[in-house]
This record gives sequence, C-alpha cells and structure tokens, in this order.
Amino acid sequence: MMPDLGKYGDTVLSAYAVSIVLLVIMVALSIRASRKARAELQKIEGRRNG
Amino acid sequence: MIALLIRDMKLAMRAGGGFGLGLSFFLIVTVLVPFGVGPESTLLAKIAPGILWLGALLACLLSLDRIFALDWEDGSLDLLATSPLPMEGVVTVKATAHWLTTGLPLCLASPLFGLLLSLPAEGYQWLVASLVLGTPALSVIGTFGAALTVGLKRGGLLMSLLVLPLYVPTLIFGAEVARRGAEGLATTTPLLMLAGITAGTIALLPFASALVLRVNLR
Amino acid sequence: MGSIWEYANPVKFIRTSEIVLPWVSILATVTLIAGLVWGFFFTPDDYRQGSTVKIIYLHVPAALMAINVWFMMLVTSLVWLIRRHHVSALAAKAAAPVGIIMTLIALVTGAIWGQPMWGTWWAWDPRLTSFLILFLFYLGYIALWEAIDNPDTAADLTAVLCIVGSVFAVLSRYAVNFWNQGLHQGASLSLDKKENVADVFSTPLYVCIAGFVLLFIALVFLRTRTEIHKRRTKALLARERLG
Amino acid sequence: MTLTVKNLTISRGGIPVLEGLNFTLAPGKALILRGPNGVGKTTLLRTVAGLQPPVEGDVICGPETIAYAAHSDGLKGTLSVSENLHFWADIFGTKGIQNALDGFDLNSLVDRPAGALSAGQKRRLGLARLLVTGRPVWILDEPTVSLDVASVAMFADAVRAHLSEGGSALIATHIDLGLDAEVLDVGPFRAKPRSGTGGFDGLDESFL
Repeated sequence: MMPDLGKYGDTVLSAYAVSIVLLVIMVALSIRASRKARAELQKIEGRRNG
Repeated sequence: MIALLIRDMKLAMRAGGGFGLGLSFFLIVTVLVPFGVGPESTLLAKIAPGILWLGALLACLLSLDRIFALDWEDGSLDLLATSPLPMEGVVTVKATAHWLTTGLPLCLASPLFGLLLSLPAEGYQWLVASLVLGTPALSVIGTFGAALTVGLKRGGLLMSLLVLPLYVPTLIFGAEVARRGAEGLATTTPLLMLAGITAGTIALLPFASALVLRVNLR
Repeated sequence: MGSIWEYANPVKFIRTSEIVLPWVSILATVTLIAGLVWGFFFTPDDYRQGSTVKIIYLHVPAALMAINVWFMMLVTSLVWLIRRHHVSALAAKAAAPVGIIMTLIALVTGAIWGQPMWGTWWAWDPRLTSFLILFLFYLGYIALWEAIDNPDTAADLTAVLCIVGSVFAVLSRYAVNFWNQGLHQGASLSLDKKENVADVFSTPLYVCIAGFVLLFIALVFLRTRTEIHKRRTKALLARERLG
Repeated sequence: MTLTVKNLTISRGGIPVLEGLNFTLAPGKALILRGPNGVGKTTLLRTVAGLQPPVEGDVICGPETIAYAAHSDGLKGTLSVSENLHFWADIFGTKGIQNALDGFDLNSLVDRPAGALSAGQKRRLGLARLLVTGRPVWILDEPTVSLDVASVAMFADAVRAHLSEGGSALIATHIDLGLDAEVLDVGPFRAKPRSGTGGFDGLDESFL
C-alpha cells in the first residue's frame, strides 16, 4: 500500500511528518485553550448567578 | 514645530548622550567586523558596503526608544497633545531630531569607517549618498516603532522586533547602492527605489505614528 | 438576516459559531485527509523531481494560507479601526497564530523539498525569503498583542501595525526579488498562465487547498470564541472588583 | 469661552467609571471637582481635555481653548526656568513669559536649571506654564500637590486673576482654595454596573 518513494523517501516522509505534527499541535492547543477559557468562564458565571 | 525641534536638539546637546551614542556604536560594530571575518582587505572590501549599512541601521535602532521615553515620563507628551501642535507634526519633529542627532552623524562619519574596512575608492560617495537618502526613512520608521511601544515597560526589545522587518526594503536598496557604487556599476535603479521608499515613508508614516501615539496617550 | 455587521456582535457570534463550528471542523478534517491521502498515495512521481513532488500538497496550500491569513488579518484590522467591532479585532488576534504556523509549514516543507533539488537546506531565494520576512511580521504582531494588557489599546495598535506591516511586506517582496534572482520554480497554480501543473497533480492540490482553508476557518471560529470567552471572564472579574 | 459637558460617560481600561455628567463652565467661573480617590476625576479631566475619547456624550468648547496641567509638570531638567517657559510660549504662540514669572514669583530662579528646583518650585513652574499658554479654559488635576501654604495662596491668586480676565477653571482638588466656585461631587455619578445586555457598545460591556 505504501507507494514506492524512491530515493527521496525520507525527504517526503519527513516533510509530511513535520507538517502534520505542526498542524496537530496547533489544533490541539486551540482546543485546549478553548476548553480552559470556557471552564473558567463557567466557574465565574456560576459564582455570579449562584 | 521649530521650537520643539530646537528644544530637542538642545536637550540632545546638553544631555551629551545624543550624538555620541549612535556614532560610538557604529564605530564599535565596524571595528569588530575584521576581528570576526579576518583582516584580508579583499574580503573586507567586498562586504564593506553591507556591513557599513548594517552598522548604520543598528545604530539608528539603538537610539529609538529614547525618542518618546523622556517626554512620556515627565508628562510633556500629554501637554504636547493638548497644545496647538498636531500630533503628526510632533512625530515628524521627533523623527527629524532623531535623524539630526543620529542619522546625519552616521552619514558624515561613514567614509572614515569605510577606510577601516578598506572600501574601494569609488565607493565612498555612493556610500554617503545611500546613507543620506536612506537614514531619514530609518528615523521615520523607527519613530513609528517608538510610538507603538512608548508605554510598555520593556518596550525596547519588542520595538526592535517590530521595526527590523520594516527596515528590510531600505536596507536592501541602500546596501545595493553602496555595493554597486563600490564595484563601479550603475546605481540608478536602487538609488531611485531607495529615494522612493524614503519619500513614501516620510509622507505617510507620520499619520500612523500620530494615531498610535494618541491611542497610547489614552 | 441583517447585515454582516450584526455578526460582529459577540453574543450573536458565539451563537452562530456553536452551530457552524462542528460542521466546518468535520468538513475540514474530511477534505484535508482526502486531499492529502489522494496526493500522497494516488499520484505518480514527477519525471524530474521523483516522489518529492508529493510535498507540493503541503507546501503550496500552507504558503497560500500564510499570505491569505495575513490578508484576512488586514481586513479585520481595518474593520476594527473603522467600525470598532470587537469580534473583528479578536478574529485577527485569533488568526495570527494559525498564520504563523502556516508560514512555518511553508518554510519547513520548502526547505526539506529544496534539499535534494538545490542541494542546500536553505537558499536565499526571493520567495522563500519573503516568507521568512512574513514570519517576522507575524512574530512582531503576536508579540505586540501579548505585550499590551488593555485589550482595546492592543487592538488599535496591532491593527495599525498590521496595516503598516502589509505595505512593507509588499515592498519587501519586490525588494527581495530585486536583490536576488531566484531558484524557486514558477507558480504551480497561477491564474494567468494555463494550468502548468498536470491535471493529475492539480486536482488533489485543489482539494488540499480547500482542506487548509476549511481548517483555517474552523480554527478561527474556535479561537475567536476562546478570545471572546477570555474577554468576558476579564470583564466579569473587573466588574467583581468594582462591584 | 464656555465649556459644556453633556451626558458624558467615561471609561478607564474599558470599564465605565462615571456616567451622566452634565455641567457648564461659563467664563469667569471655576468648578471644583470633589470625590474619593480613584473614582475617575483624572479620567474625567483627561476626557474633557481631549486626551481620551468619551464613551458617550460630548464635550463642547471652542478650538484651542483648553490648557491642561496634570501631576507631572512636563519640565526638562537640563533646561533653565526661562528656557522651559520660552519653549511653551513658542509652542502656544504667545509672547513674553514675564507675567508668568511674576505670577508665580519665579524671577529669582530664571536661570536655574529646572532639575535643580525644589518640588514646590517645580510645581510653581509647571503652573506658570498655564499663564504662558494664553488659553481661557484651565483644566487642572490636583494642582496644589507638594505646594506649601504660601504657594497655594499664590496659586489661588493666579486663578482669581485668570477668572477676572474672563477665563475659567475646572480643578480637581481636596484643598479649599478660597475661590467662590461651585463644587461638583462626582461620587453620585459613579457608573452603575450594566446588566449583561449583550447589547453592543464599544466597551467591555459588550462582553458582559
């Protein structure tokens, strides 16, 4: 299933690896920050209405 | 406006730090280069225009944060904002004061430093011409950076990060004029581009700097 | 539906983002995976560049996004300065990190791809260099946001920086061109020229680009919502101190 | 030159501090602002002086009429008293600094660098600058800070003279200057925290 990448195999794979890692990190950090901000807001809103 | 310029020049003279700072830094950078790259004059001659331009640029950068800092601390900036002087005028005068205290001395001293780096003979006039045309842009762009970071505590480093990318076009064309001049090539195209950028910057950037200064004065 | 300015209202924006976000995220993931898989597994090697041509499916979309994200930030900065809508300023703040990552990906994949082709990891080629300059602009923009605590002042200053930065970025682009000829290949997808990349390569490329755009949109929605939540928490805390 | 403030709301750091302010300052009149520290007097003065845009309402006064003086006097230490005053005279385009020197008894210090003055003398020089601006409306933020009793009296005389010439003054101070001026306590104008309307105005309110 893995296409024959020839002698540039590692070049292509490393490029894909780095890019995908960067994308995943970016998405993960964004989601984590969103959850943290939402939780903190709910905590304060809870205190305000509670 | 002239009163503000005269006052700033007086302050620079009296404080003494004004003129010496930029020049001494430029001298140090130029002297350090041969220690870094070796003394052969052929190599030095080749990189002299670029190094001299980089030295001048960094010397300008160094003295930028003092443009507004003093007036910010003692409150004169607030008072100037409520004076009949338009902020665009204040910003332009500040840039001119910076150029007169830092930019101009660099241009005048640059042939001397050219000697240190064994700049080819025909390069001198082009070096000075490119600096005279380019340093005003460095001062005006620098004033914009200074206005952006005037209120911040450790604004100096941030200002360099903001201002250096803006210096790229001026540096490229300025150093190109100096390099072509040193090699005896035609310098008209880069010279025109350099002059164009400087003219455009002087004409437009003060409005952005004034806007930013007003925001920071809030 | 009311004018688009209505969506600049924070509460309304959050409500719409709650609906839109899940869909855009799914669509983005699907398109991105489809594009990359198609590009990686089902395209032939290039006769000259061998399999490295597969890197095009990351390099070109990322490079395109790096420029378009800055352009989006320019538009939102103008909207903030003229219409004073908070969400627009926060959208610019939210987009910047995505833009810098895209520029980083473009640079890294460009360098990795360049290594076998040009024999060096980094060549001072006009296009690569202008992406490096764009990277510095992003860095300065994000640093300025972090350096200022009053959100409104920060929004104003970063908006002006973005506008001034855009002018100088374009200037640098031409200055860099003038400064060095260039090893970079011609535009893979340029509107004026006929398709110079064979169709078998370009279709998955379009899919990848769509994937990146959708990913960007999803991330901006998500991150802008985060910024709004943070601003709301800050406002509530300030109120509690005042109250 | 009357200064009118209509339905003014001002904010500090994005949070409204005072709202619904209405007052007029007719020529020859002074208005003293009272209120606890931190209630927003300085922010109000800066907004009226035009250094800061109001959130709502407006400040109506002629162009080039306002002279603002705050805590920091804006003096340059290396310049002498006369150089400082001449500088501001040139900026505001007025002639002569003699009446400013007389008004604040600075004649004996004319050539001394401002850096060598005592706090009280610096304050007097800062206030003398007002006389040099030739502007009818004075906006002063705690002008009598670090002034001894004699200087406070001198300052009050200068204000009285200014009022008699048809000028007006808006002063935030806790000291009784002995001026026949109305007093405005800004306490009751403290901004009530707005309910989370989510309505849109250019403030953090839009995030509540």
